[in-house]
Amino acid sequence: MKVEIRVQANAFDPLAELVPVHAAGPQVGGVVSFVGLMRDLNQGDRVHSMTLEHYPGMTEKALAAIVDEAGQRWALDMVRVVHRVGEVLPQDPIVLVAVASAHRGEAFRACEFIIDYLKTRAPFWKREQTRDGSSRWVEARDSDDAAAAGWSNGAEATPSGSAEPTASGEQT
Amino acid sequence: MKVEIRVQANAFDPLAELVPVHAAGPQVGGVVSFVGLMRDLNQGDRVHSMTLEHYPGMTEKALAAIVDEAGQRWALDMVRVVHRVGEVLPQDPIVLVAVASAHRGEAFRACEFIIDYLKTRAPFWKREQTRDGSSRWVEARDSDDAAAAGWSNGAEATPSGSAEPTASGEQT
Amino acid sequence: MIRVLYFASLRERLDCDAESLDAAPSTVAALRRELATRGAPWAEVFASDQRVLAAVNQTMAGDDQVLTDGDEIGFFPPVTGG
Amino acid sequence: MIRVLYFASLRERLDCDAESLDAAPSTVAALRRELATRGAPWAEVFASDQRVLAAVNQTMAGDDQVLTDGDEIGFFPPVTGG
Repeated sequence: MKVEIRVQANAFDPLAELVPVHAAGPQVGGVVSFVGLMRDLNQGDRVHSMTLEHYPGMTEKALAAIVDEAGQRWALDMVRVVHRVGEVLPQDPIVLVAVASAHRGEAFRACEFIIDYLKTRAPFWKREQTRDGSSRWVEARDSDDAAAAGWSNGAEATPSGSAEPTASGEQT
Repeated sequence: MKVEIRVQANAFDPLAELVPVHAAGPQVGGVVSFVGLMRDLNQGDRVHSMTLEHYPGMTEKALAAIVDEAGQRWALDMVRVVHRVGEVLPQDPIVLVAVASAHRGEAFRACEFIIDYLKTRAPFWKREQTRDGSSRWVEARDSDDAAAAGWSNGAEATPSGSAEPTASGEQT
Repeated sequence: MIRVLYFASLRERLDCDAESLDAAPSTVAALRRELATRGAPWAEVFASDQRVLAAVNQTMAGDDQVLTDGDEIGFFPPVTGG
Repeated sequence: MIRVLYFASLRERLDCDAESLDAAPSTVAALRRELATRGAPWAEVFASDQRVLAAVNQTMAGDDQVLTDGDEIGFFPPVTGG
Protein backbone atom coordinates (compact mmCIF):
# COMPACT_ATOMS: atom_id res chain seq x y z
CA MET A 1 0.00 0.00 0.00
CA LYS A 2 1.42 3.36 -1.04
CA VAL A 3 0.61 6.09 1.47
CA GLU A 4 1.00 9.84 1.37
CA ILE A 5 -0.13 12.01 4.27
CA ARG A 6 0.36 15.76 4.36
CA VAL A 7 -0.68 18.50 6.78
CA GLN A 8 -0.06 21.89 5.26
CA ALA A 9 -0.75 25.59 5.65
CA ASN A 10 -0.88 26.13 1.90
CA ALA A 11 -4.05 25.67 -0.09
CA PHE A 12 -4.18 22.44 -2.08
CA ASP A 13 -5.92 21.42 -5.29
CA PRO A 14 -7.90 18.22 -4.62
CA LEU A 15 -7.96 17.40 -8.32
CA ALA A 16 -4.19 17.54 -8.61
CA GLU A 17 -3.96 15.32 -5.52
CA LEU A 18 -6.13 12.70 -7.23
CA VAL A 19 -3.90 12.34 -10.29
CA PRO A 20 -1.45 9.83 -8.79
CA VAL A 21 -4.29 7.93 -7.07
CA HIS A 22 -6.04 7.42 -10.40
CA ALA A 23 -2.74 6.22 -11.85
CA ALA A 24 -1.96 3.84 -9.00
CA GLY A 25 -1.65 0.88 -11.35
CA PRO A 26 -3.43 -1.53 -13.70
CA GLN A 27 -4.68 -3.63 -10.79
CA VAL A 28 -6.73 -0.71 -9.44
CA GLY A 29 -10.42 -1.01 -10.26
CA GLY A 30 -11.81 1.88 -8.30
CA VAL A 31 -10.88 5.13 -6.60
CA VAL A 32 -13.13 6.60 -3.92
CA SER A 33 -12.41 10.09 -2.71
CA PHE A 34 -13.85 12.44 -0.14
CA VAL A 35 -13.21 16.18 -0.30
CA GLY A 36 -14.35 18.24 2.67
CA LEU A 37 -15.09 21.85 1.85
CA MET A 38 -15.58 24.79 4.15
CA ARG A 39 -19.21 25.88 4.36
CA ASP A 40 -20.15 29.51 4.84
CA LEU A 41 -22.89 29.02 7.42
CA ASN A 42 -22.74 27.84 11.04
CA GLN A 43 -25.63 27.97 13.50
CA GLY A 44 -27.29 30.55 11.32
CA ASP A 45 -24.29 32.86 11.19
CA ARG A 46 -22.35 33.67 8.08
CA VAL A 47 -18.81 32.48 8.59
CA HIS A 48 -16.15 34.73 7.17
CA SER A 49 -13.17 32.45 7.66
CA MET A 50 -11.89 29.62 9.79
CA THR A 51 -8.55 28.95 11.41
CA LEU A 52 -7.39 25.38 11.82
CA GLU A 53 -4.96 24.61 14.63
CA HIS A 54 -3.19 21.28 14.98
CA TYR A 55 -0.66 19.48 17.17
CA PRO A 56 2.45 19.25 14.99
CA GLY A 57 3.97 15.81 15.13
CA MET A 58 1.03 14.14 16.80
CA THR A 59 -1.33 14.99 13.95
CA GLU A 60 0.84 13.24 11.37
CA LYS A 61 1.30 10.28 13.73
CA ALA A 62 -2.44 9.98 14.34
CA LEU A 63 -3.22 10.13 10.61
CA ALA A 64 -0.59 7.48 9.87
CA ALA A 65 -2.11 5.20 12.51
CA ILE A 66 -5.62 5.66 11.05
CA VAL A 67 -4.45 4.92 7.51
CA ASP A 68 -2.45 1.93 8.75
CA GLU A 69 -5.54 0.50 10.44
CA ALA A 70 -7.52 0.96 7.22
CA GLY A 71 -4.79 -0.91 5.36
CA GLN A 72 -5.08 -3.79 7.79
CA ARG A 73 -8.86 -3.99 7.44
CA TRP A 74 -9.08 -3.71 3.66
CA ALA A 75 -6.91 -4.50 0.62
CA LEU A 76 -5.82 -1.08 -0.61
CA ASP A 77 -3.34 -0.03 -3.28
CA MET A 78 -2.94 3.63 -2.45
CA VAL A 79 -4.15 6.10 0.18
CA ARG A 80 -3.64 9.83 0.15
CA VAL A 81 -4.69 12.20 2.93
CA VAL A 82 -4.15 15.96 2.74
CA HIS A 83 -5.36 18.36 5.44
CA ARG A 84 -5.19 22.14 5.60
CA VAL A 85 -4.19 24.09 8.69
CA GLY A 86 -4.16 27.85 9.23
CA GLU A 87 -6.75 30.17 7.76
CA VAL A 88 -9.30 28.79 5.28
CA LEU A 89 -12.13 30.57 3.47
CA PRO A 90 -15.62 29.36 2.47
CA GLN A 91 -15.54 26.74 -0.29
CA ASP A 92 -11.83 26.05 0.30
CA PRO A 93 -10.96 22.36 0.43
CA ILE A 94 -10.07 21.46 4.02
CA VAL A 95 -9.39 17.75 3.67
CA LEU A 96 -8.95 15.15 0.96
CA VAL A 97 -9.07 11.39 1.52
CA ALA A 98 -8.50 9.28 -1.59
CA VAL A 99 -8.32 5.49 -1.70
CA ALA A 100 -7.44 3.22 -4.62
CA SER A 101 -8.33 -0.46 -4.45
CA ALA A 102 -8.97 -3.41 -6.72
CA HIS A 103 -12.56 -3.51 -5.44
CA ARG A 104 -14.99 -0.69 -4.98
CA GLY A 105 -16.55 -1.93 -1.75
CA GLU A 106 -13.20 -1.88 0.01
CA ALA A 107 -12.37 1.58 -1.35
CA PHE A 108 -15.72 2.96 -0.07
CA ARG A 109 -15.32 1.35 3.35
CA ALA A 110 -11.72 2.53 3.78
CA CYS A 111 -12.37 6.09 2.61
CA GLU A 112 -15.27 6.62 4.99
CA PHE A 113 -13.46 4.90 7.86
CA ILE A 114 -10.48 7.23 7.46
CA ILE A 115 -12.54 10.44 7.41
CA ASP A 116 -14.73 9.26 10.32
CA TYR A 117 -11.66 8.45 12.44
CA LEU A 118 -9.84 11.61 11.36
CA LYS A 119 -12.76 13.66 12.67
CA THR A 120 -12.58 12.13 16.14
CA ARG A 121 -8.94 11.08 16.60
CA ALA A 122 -6.67 13.46 14.69
CA PRO A 123 -5.74 16.59 16.68
CA PHE A 124 -7.17 19.45 14.64
CA TRP A 125 -9.33 22.26 16.04
CA LYS A 126 -11.39 24.80 14.15
CA ARG A 127 -11.94 28.37 15.21
CA GLU A 128 -14.37 30.31 13.09
CA GLN A 129 -14.65 34.02 12.46
CA THR A 130 -18.21 35.13 11.75
CA ARG A 131 -19.00 38.08 9.53
CA ASP A 132 -20.01 40.23 12.50
CA GLY A 133 -16.40 40.07 13.69
CA SER A 134 -16.78 37.60 16.54
CA SER A 135 -14.82 34.42 16.81
CA ARG A 136 -15.51 31.04 18.43
CA TRP A 137 -14.16 27.52 18.68
CA VAL A 138 -16.21 24.96 16.80
CA GLU A 139 -17.78 22.40 19.14
CA ALA A 140 -17.16 18.71 18.59
CA ARG A 141 -20.27 16.90 17.36
CA ASP A 142 -21.85 13.82 18.82
CA SER A 143 -22.68 12.63 15.31
CA ASP A 144 -18.97 12.39 14.53
CA ASP A 145 -18.38 10.30 17.63
CA ALA A 146 -21.26 8.06 16.61
CA ALA A 147 -19.88 7.68 13.10
CA ALA A 148 -16.45 6.69 14.39
CA ALA A 149 -17.89 4.37 17.03
CA GLY A 150 -19.76 2.50 14.30
CA TRP A 151 -16.46 1.11 13.03
CA SER A 152 -15.09 -0.06 16.36
CA ASN A 153 -17.01 -3.33 16.54
CA GLY A 154 -15.10 -4.61 13.56
CA ALA A 155 -18.17 -4.30 11.35
CA GLU A 156 -17.45 -4.02 7.65
CA ALA A 157 -20.58 -2.02 7.02
CA THR A 158 -20.55 1.71 7.52
CA PRO A 159 -22.09 3.39 10.51
CA SER A 160 -25.43 4.96 9.90
CA GLY A 161 -25.16 7.73 12.45
CA SER A 162 -23.77 10.39 10.17
CA ALA A 163 -26.84 11.51 8.30
CA GLU A 164 -28.65 13.72 10.78
CA PRO A 165 -28.83 17.41 10.07
CA THR A 166 -26.18 19.62 11.56
CA ALA A 167 -26.16 23.32 12.20
CA SER A 168 -22.45 23.50 11.74
CA GLY A 169 -20.81 25.60 9.07
CA GLU A 170 -17.75 23.43 9.16
CA GLN A 171 -17.77 20.93 6.34
CA THR A 172 -19.36 17.70 7.46
CA MET B 1 -30.47 18.92 -6.90
CA LYS B 2 -28.43 19.60 -10.02
CA VAL B 3 -27.96 16.48 -12.13
CA GLU B 4 -25.79 15.73 -15.12
CA ILE B 5 -25.75 12.28 -16.71
CA ARG B 6 -23.73 11.45 -19.80
CA VAL B 7 -23.08 8.27 -21.75
CA GLN B 8 -20.33 8.81 -24.27
CA ALA B 9 -17.98 7.06 -26.65
CA ASN B 10 -15.23 9.59 -26.08
CA ALA B 11 -12.74 9.27 -23.26
CA PHE B 12 -13.41 11.55 -20.30
CA ASP B 13 -11.19 13.14 -17.69
CA PRO B 14 -12.63 12.34 -14.25
CA LEU B 15 -10.77 15.27 -12.71
CA ALA B 16 -12.30 17.77 -15.14
CA GLU B 17 -15.72 16.25 -14.39
CA LEU B 18 -15.20 16.91 -10.67
CA VAL B 19 -14.56 20.64 -11.08
CA PRO B 20 -18.22 21.74 -11.12
CA VAL B 21 -19.11 19.27 -8.35
CA HIS B 22 -16.49 20.80 -6.06
CA ALA B 23 -17.87 24.24 -6.92
CA ALA B 24 -21.50 23.28 -6.32
CA GLY B 25 -21.96 26.04 -3.75
CA PRO B 26 -21.12 27.35 -0.29
CA GLN B 27 -23.66 25.03 1.34
CA VAL B 28 -21.74 21.94 0.14
CA GLY B 29 -19.66 20.37 2.89
CA GLY B 30 -18.46 17.25 1.15
CA VAL B 31 -17.99 15.67 -2.24
CA VAL B 32 -17.69 11.91 -2.56
CA SER B 33 -16.66 10.46 -5.88
CA PHE B 34 -16.16 7.02 -7.32
CA VAL B 35 -14.08 6.47 -10.44
CA GLY B 36 -14.14 3.00 -11.96
CA LEU B 37 -11.04 2.14 -13.97
CA MET B 38 -10.44 -0.71 -16.37
CA ARG B 39 -8.18 -3.37 -14.93
CA ASP B 40 -5.80 -5.33 -17.14
CA LEU B 41 -6.42 -8.78 -15.68
CA ASN B 42 -9.50 -11.02 -15.74
CA GLN B 43 -9.61 -14.63 -14.59
CA GLY B 44 -5.86 -14.79 -14.94
CA ASP B 45 -5.77 -13.50 -18.51
CA ARG B 46 -4.25 -10.26 -19.61
CA VAL B 47 -6.96 -8.11 -21.08
CA HIS B 48 -5.96 -6.08 -24.09
CA SER B 49 -9.09 -3.97 -24.40
CA MET B 50 -12.78 -3.94 -23.64
CA THR B 51 -15.81 -2.91 -25.63
CA LEU B 52 -18.82 -1.50 -23.84
CA GLU B 53 -22.21 -1.88 -25.48
CA HIS B 54 -25.33 -0.14 -24.22
CA TYR B 55 -29.02 0.30 -25.02
CA PRO B 56 -29.27 3.90 -26.26
CA GLY B 57 -32.19 5.68 -24.71
CA MET B 58 -32.88 3.12 -22.04
CA THR B 59 -29.44 3.55 -20.49
CA GLU B 60 -29.92 7.28 -19.95
CA LYS B 61 -33.43 6.65 -18.63
CA ALA B 62 -32.21 3.99 -16.19
CA LEU B 63 -29.41 6.23 -14.91
CA ALA B 64 -31.82 9.13 -14.44
CA ALA B 65 -34.15 6.89 -12.42
CA ILE B 66 -31.28 5.69 -10.19
CA VAL B 67 -30.06 9.24 -9.54
CA ASP B 68 -33.62 10.37 -8.90
CA GLU B 69 -34.08 7.64 -6.31
CA ALA B 70 -30.83 8.68 -4.61
CA GLY B 71 -32.10 12.25 -4.50
CA GLN B 72 -35.26 11.10 -2.78
CA ARG B 73 -33.37 9.10 -0.17
CA TRP B 74 -30.71 11.68 0.69
CA ALA B 75 -30.32 15.47 0.63
CA LEU B 76 -27.98 16.09 -2.29
CA ASP B 77 -26.84 19.28 -3.98
CA MET B 78 -25.30 17.88 -7.15
CA VAL B 79 -24.88 14.51 -8.82
CA ARG B 80 -22.81 13.78 -11.90
CA VAL B 81 -22.61 10.42 -13.66
CA VAL B 82 -20.45 9.84 -16.72
CA HIS B 83 -20.09 6.42 -18.38
CA ARG B 84 -17.93 5.35 -21.32
CA VAL B 85 -19.18 3.14 -24.13
CA GLY B 86 -17.22 1.71 -27.05
CA GLU B 87 -13.62 0.56 -26.78
CA VAL B 88 -11.70 1.20 -23.56
CA LEU B 89 -8.12 0.31 -22.64
CA PRO B 90 -6.57 -0.75 -19.32
CA GLN B 91 -6.48 2.09 -16.76
CA ASP B 92 -9.04 4.09 -18.74
CA PRO B 93 -11.80 5.57 -16.60
CA ILE B 94 -15.05 3.72 -17.36
CA VAL B 95 -17.41 5.45 -14.98
CA LEU B 96 -17.52 8.44 -12.67
CA VAL B 97 -20.12 9.01 -9.95
CA ALA B 98 -19.73 12.26 -8.01
CA VAL B 99 -22.07 13.52 -5.30
CA ALA B 100 -22.03 16.86 -3.47
CA SER B 101 -23.97 17.22 -0.23
CA ALA B 102 -24.04 19.33 2.90
CA HIS B 103 -23.17 16.21 4.91
CA ARG B 104 -20.59 13.58 4.26
CA GLY B 105 -22.64 10.60 5.37
CA GLU B 106 -25.32 11.33 2.80
CA ALA B 107 -22.73 11.86 0.07
CA PHE B 108 -21.10 8.50 0.84
CA ARG B 109 -24.44 6.65 0.95
CA ALA B 110 -25.71 8.21 -2.29
CA CYS B 111 -22.48 7.68 -4.23
CA GLU B 112 -22.25 3.99 -3.35
CA PHE B 113 -25.98 3.47 -3.93
CA ILE B 114 -25.72 4.93 -7.43
CA ILE B 115 -22.75 2.81 -8.49
CA ASP B 116 -24.26 -0.35 -6.95
CA TYR B 117 -27.54 0.19 -8.79
CA LEU B 118 -25.81 1.22 -12.01
CA LYS B 119 -23.97 -2.10 -11.99
CA THR B 120 -27.18 -4.13 -11.81
CA ARG B 121 -29.85 -1.97 -13.45
CA ALA B 122 -28.27 0.16 -16.17
CA PRO B 123 -28.07 -1.62 -19.55
CA PHE B 124 -24.35 -1.79 -20.27
CA TRP B 125 -22.48 -4.92 -21.33
CA LYS B 126 -18.74 -5.51 -21.45
CA ARG B 127 -16.94 -7.63 -23.99
CA GLU B 128 -13.24 -8.09 -23.38
CA GLN B 129 -10.45 -8.84 -25.79
CA THR B 130 -7.63 -10.82 -24.19
CA ARG B 131 -4.03 -10.49 -25.34
CA ASP B 132 -4.10 -13.91 -27.00
CA GLY B 133 -6.67 -12.53 -29.44
CA SER B 134 -9.79 -14.17 -28.08
CA SER B 135 -12.86 -12.27 -27.02
CA ARG B 136 -15.62 -12.94 -24.50
CA TRP B 137 -18.58 -11.32 -22.81
CA VAL B 138 -18.00 -10.47 -19.17
CA GLU B 139 -20.29 -12.45 -16.86
CA ALA B 140 -22.50 -10.63 -14.38
CA ARG B 141 -21.35 -11.13 -10.81
CA ASP B 142 -23.41 -12.32 -7.88
CA SER B 143 -21.54 -9.89 -5.63
CA ASP B 144 -22.95 -6.97 -7.61
CA ASP B 145 -26.47 -8.31 -7.21
CA ALA B 146 -25.84 -8.70 -3.49
CA ALA B 147 -24.52 -5.15 -3.21
CA ALA B 148 -27.57 -3.71 -4.94
CA ALA B 149 -29.98 -5.91 -2.99
CA GLY B 150 -28.53 -4.53 0.23
CA TRP B 151 -30.14 -1.17 -0.51
CA SER B 152 -33.59 -2.46 -1.34
CA ASN B 153 -34.79 -2.86 2.24
CA GLY B 154 -34.59 0.88 2.67
CA ALA B 155 -31.58 0.58 4.95
CA GLU B 156 -29.45 3.69 5.17
CA ALA B 157 -26.30 1.73 5.84
CA THR B 158 -24.34 0.27 2.96
CA PRO B 159 -24.54 -3.38 2.04
CA SER B 160 -21.58 -5.46 3.13
CA GLY B 161 -21.65 -7.93 0.29
CA SER B 162 -19.26 -6.12 -2.00
CA ALA B 163 -15.95 -6.85 -0.38
CA GLU B 164 -15.27 -10.42 -1.43
CA PRO B 165 -12.45 -11.10 -3.87
CA THR B 166 -13.34 -11.26 -7.52
CA ALA B 167 -11.55 -12.85 -10.42
CA SER B 168 -12.85 -10.28 -12.80
CA GLY B 169 -10.65 -7.86 -14.68
CA GLU B 170 -13.45 -5.45 -15.15
CA GLN B 171 -13.20 -2.64 -12.70
CA THR B 172 -15.08 -3.50 -9.56
CA MET C 1 -46.72 -3.98 -34.76
CA ILE C 2 -44.07 -4.23 -32.06
CA ARG C 3 -40.34 -3.66 -32.26
CA VAL C 4 -38.00 -6.19 -30.61
CA LEU C 5 -34.33 -5.42 -29.88
CA TYR C 6 -31.57 -7.82 -28.83
CA PHE C 7 -28.37 -6.80 -27.10
CA ALA C 8 -24.87 -8.05 -26.32
CA SER C 9 -24.46 -11.84 -26.19
CA LEU C 10 -28.12 -12.34 -27.20
CA ARG C 11 -27.63 -10.25 -30.32
CA GLU C 12 -24.61 -12.36 -31.22
CA ARG C 13 -26.18 -15.73 -30.47
CA LEU C 14 -29.34 -14.87 -32.40
CA ASP C 15 -27.44 -13.03 -35.12
CA CYS C 16 -30.16 -10.40 -34.96
CA ASP C 17 -30.14 -6.94 -33.45
CA ALA C 18 -33.73 -5.87 -34.12
CA GLU C 19 -36.90 -6.97 -35.83
CA SER C 20 -40.53 -5.97 -36.15
CA LEU C 21 -43.39 -8.34 -35.39
CA ASP C 22 -46.80 -7.70 -36.90
CA ALA C 23 -48.88 -8.92 -34.00
CA ALA C 24 -48.13 -8.11 -30.37
CA PRO C 25 -48.33 -11.15 -28.08
CA SER C 26 -50.38 -10.46 -24.95
CA THR C 27 -47.46 -10.27 -22.49
CA VAL C 28 -43.67 -10.42 -22.27
CA ALA C 29 -44.00 -14.09 -21.30
CA ALA C 30 -46.09 -14.79 -24.39
CA LEU C 31 -43.49 -13.08 -26.56
CA ARG C 32 -40.74 -15.19 -25.00
CA ARG C 33 -42.74 -18.37 -25.75
CA GLU C 34 -43.37 -17.30 -29.32
CA LEU C 35 -39.67 -16.57 -29.93
CA ALA C 36 -38.70 -19.92 -28.36
CA THR C 37 -40.75 -21.78 -31.00
CA ARG C 38 -38.35 -20.69 -33.74
CA GLY C 39 -35.91 -23.54 -33.12
CA ALA C 40 -32.14 -23.14 -32.58
CA PRO C 41 -30.66 -20.79 -31.46
CA TRP C 42 -33.90 -19.11 -30.34
CA ALA C 43 -35.16 -22.08 -28.37
CA GLU C 44 -31.98 -22.21 -26.29
CA VAL C 45 -31.81 -18.45 -25.69
CA PHE C 46 -35.44 -18.25 -24.59
CA ALA C 47 -35.50 -21.53 -22.65
CA SER C 48 -36.99 -21.03 -19.21
CA ASP C 49 -33.70 -21.69 -17.40
CA GLN C 50 -31.90 -18.85 -19.16
CA ARG C 51 -31.59 -15.47 -17.50
CA VAL C 52 -32.78 -13.10 -20.20
CA LEU C 53 -33.93 -9.71 -18.97
CA ALA C 54 -36.66 -7.73 -20.69
CA ALA C 55 -37.47 -4.06 -20.99
CA VAL C 56 -40.67 -2.59 -22.38
CA ASN C 57 -40.40 0.92 -23.77
CA GLN C 58 -36.95 1.20 -22.19
CA THR C 59 -38.00 0.30 -18.67
CA MET C 60 -37.24 -3.05 -17.01
CA ALA C 61 -40.31 -5.27 -17.26
CA GLY C 62 -41.50 -8.49 -15.67
CA ASP C 63 -42.89 -11.46 -17.57
CA ASP C 64 -46.48 -10.51 -16.84
CA GLN C 65 -46.21 -7.05 -18.36
CA VAL C 66 -48.94 -6.54 -20.95
CA LEU C 67 -47.82 -5.58 -24.48
CA THR C 68 -49.65 -3.19 -26.75
CA ASP C 69 -49.21 -2.20 -30.35
CA GLY C 70 -46.26 0.11 -30.86
CA ASP C 71 -44.26 -1.14 -27.90
CA GLU C 72 -40.48 -1.44 -28.02
CA ILE C 73 -39.26 -4.59 -26.26
CA GLY C 74 -35.59 -5.16 -25.47
CA PHE C 75 -34.08 -8.51 -24.49
CA PHE C 76 -30.62 -8.72 -22.98
CA PRO C 77 -28.39 -10.65 -20.57
CA PRO C 78 -27.68 -9.43 -17.01
CA VAL C 79 -25.90 -6.11 -17.21
CA THR C 80 -22.16 -5.69 -16.58
CA GLY C 81 -21.49 -1.96 -16.73
CA GLY C 82 -19.82 0.36 -14.27
CA MET D 1 11.33 16.96 33.78
CA ILE D 2 8.22 16.67 31.65
CA ARG D 3 6.91 18.93 28.93
CA VAL D 4 3.20 19.87 28.94
CA LEU D 5 1.47 21.38 25.90
CA TYR D 6 -1.99 23.00 25.71
CA PHE D 7 -4.00 23.41 22.51
CA ALA D 8 -6.92 25.33 21.06
CA SER D 9 -9.53 26.56 23.57
CA LEU D 10 -7.44 25.18 26.47
CA ARG D 11 -4.42 27.19 25.39
CA GLU D 12 -6.57 30.30 25.28
CA ARG D 13 -8.36 29.74 28.58
CA LEU D 14 -5.10 28.97 30.39
CA ASP D 15 -3.18 31.63 28.48
CA CYS D 16 -0.38 29.09 28.21
CA ASP D 17 0.78 27.03 25.26
CA ALA D 18 3.56 25.00 26.87
CA GLU D 19 5.50 24.63 30.10
CA SER D 20 8.05 22.35 31.71
CA LEU D 21 7.50 20.68 35.08
CA ASP D 22 10.49 19.51 37.13
CA ALA D 23 8.92 16.43 38.64
CA ALA D 24 6.75 14.00 36.68
CA PRO D 25 3.52 13.05 38.48
CA SER D 26 2.97 9.28 38.50
CA THR D 27 0.12 9.22 35.96
CA VAL D 28 -1.92 11.41 33.63
CA ALA D 29 -4.63 11.52 36.32
CA ALA D 30 -2.10 12.71 38.91
CA LEU D 31 -0.93 15.44 36.52
CA ARG D 32 -4.53 16.57 35.99
CA ARG D 33 -5.05 16.78 39.77
CA GLU D 34 -1.83 18.72 40.23
CA LEU D 35 -2.77 21.25 37.52
CA ALA D 36 -6.27 21.63 39.02
CA THR D 37 -4.75 22.84 42.32
CA ARG D 38 -3.50 26.03 40.66
CA GLY D 39 -6.81 27.84 41.08
CA ALA D 40 -8.70 29.65 38.29
CA PRO D 41 -8.68 29.10 35.37
CA TRP D 42 -6.82 25.82 35.88
CA ALA D 43 -9.27 24.40 38.39
CA GLU D 44 -12.18 24.88 36.00
CA VAL D 45 -10.36 23.48 32.96
CA PHE D 46 -9.19 20.39 34.80
CA ALA D 47 -12.39 19.84 36.79
CA SER D 48 -13.51 16.25 36.51
CA ASP D 49 -16.64 17.09 34.52
CA GLN D 50 -14.67 18.75 31.72
CA ARG D 51 -13.81 16.76 28.62
CA VAL D 52 -10.09 17.36 28.26
CA LEU D 53 -8.25 14.80 26.19
CA ALA D 54 -4.66 13.83 26.84
CA ALA D 55 -1.82 12.52 24.71
CA VAL D 56 1.49 11.16 25.97
CA ASN D 57 4.38 11.38 23.54
CA GLN D 58 1.90 12.27 20.81
CA THR D 59 -0.37 9.27 21.26
CA MET D 60 -3.83 9.44 22.86
CA ALA D 61 -3.56 8.37 26.50
CA GLY D 62 -5.97 7.36 29.23
CA ASP D 63 -5.91 8.72 32.77
CA ASP D 64 -4.07 5.70 34.13
CA GLN D 65 -1.12 6.02 31.77
CA VAL D 66 2.14 6.13 33.74
CA LEU D 67 4.41 9.14 33.17
CA THR D 68 8.18 9.03 33.10
CA ASP D 69 10.87 11.66 32.96
CA GLY D 70 11.20 13.23 29.52
CA ASP D 71 7.57 12.62 28.48
CA GLU D 72 5.65 15.12 26.38
CA ILE D 73 2.04 15.45 27.52
CA GLY D 74 -0.57 17.29 25.43
CA PHE D 75 -3.94 18.44 26.74
CA PHE D 76 -6.70 19.51 24.36
CA PRO D 77 -10.47 19.65 23.80
CA PRO D 78 -12.32 17.14 21.60
CA VAL D 79 -11.01 17.43 18.06
CA THR D 80 -12.92 19.16 15.25
CA GLY D 81 -10.85 18.60 12.12
CA GLY D 82 -11.79 17.17 8.77
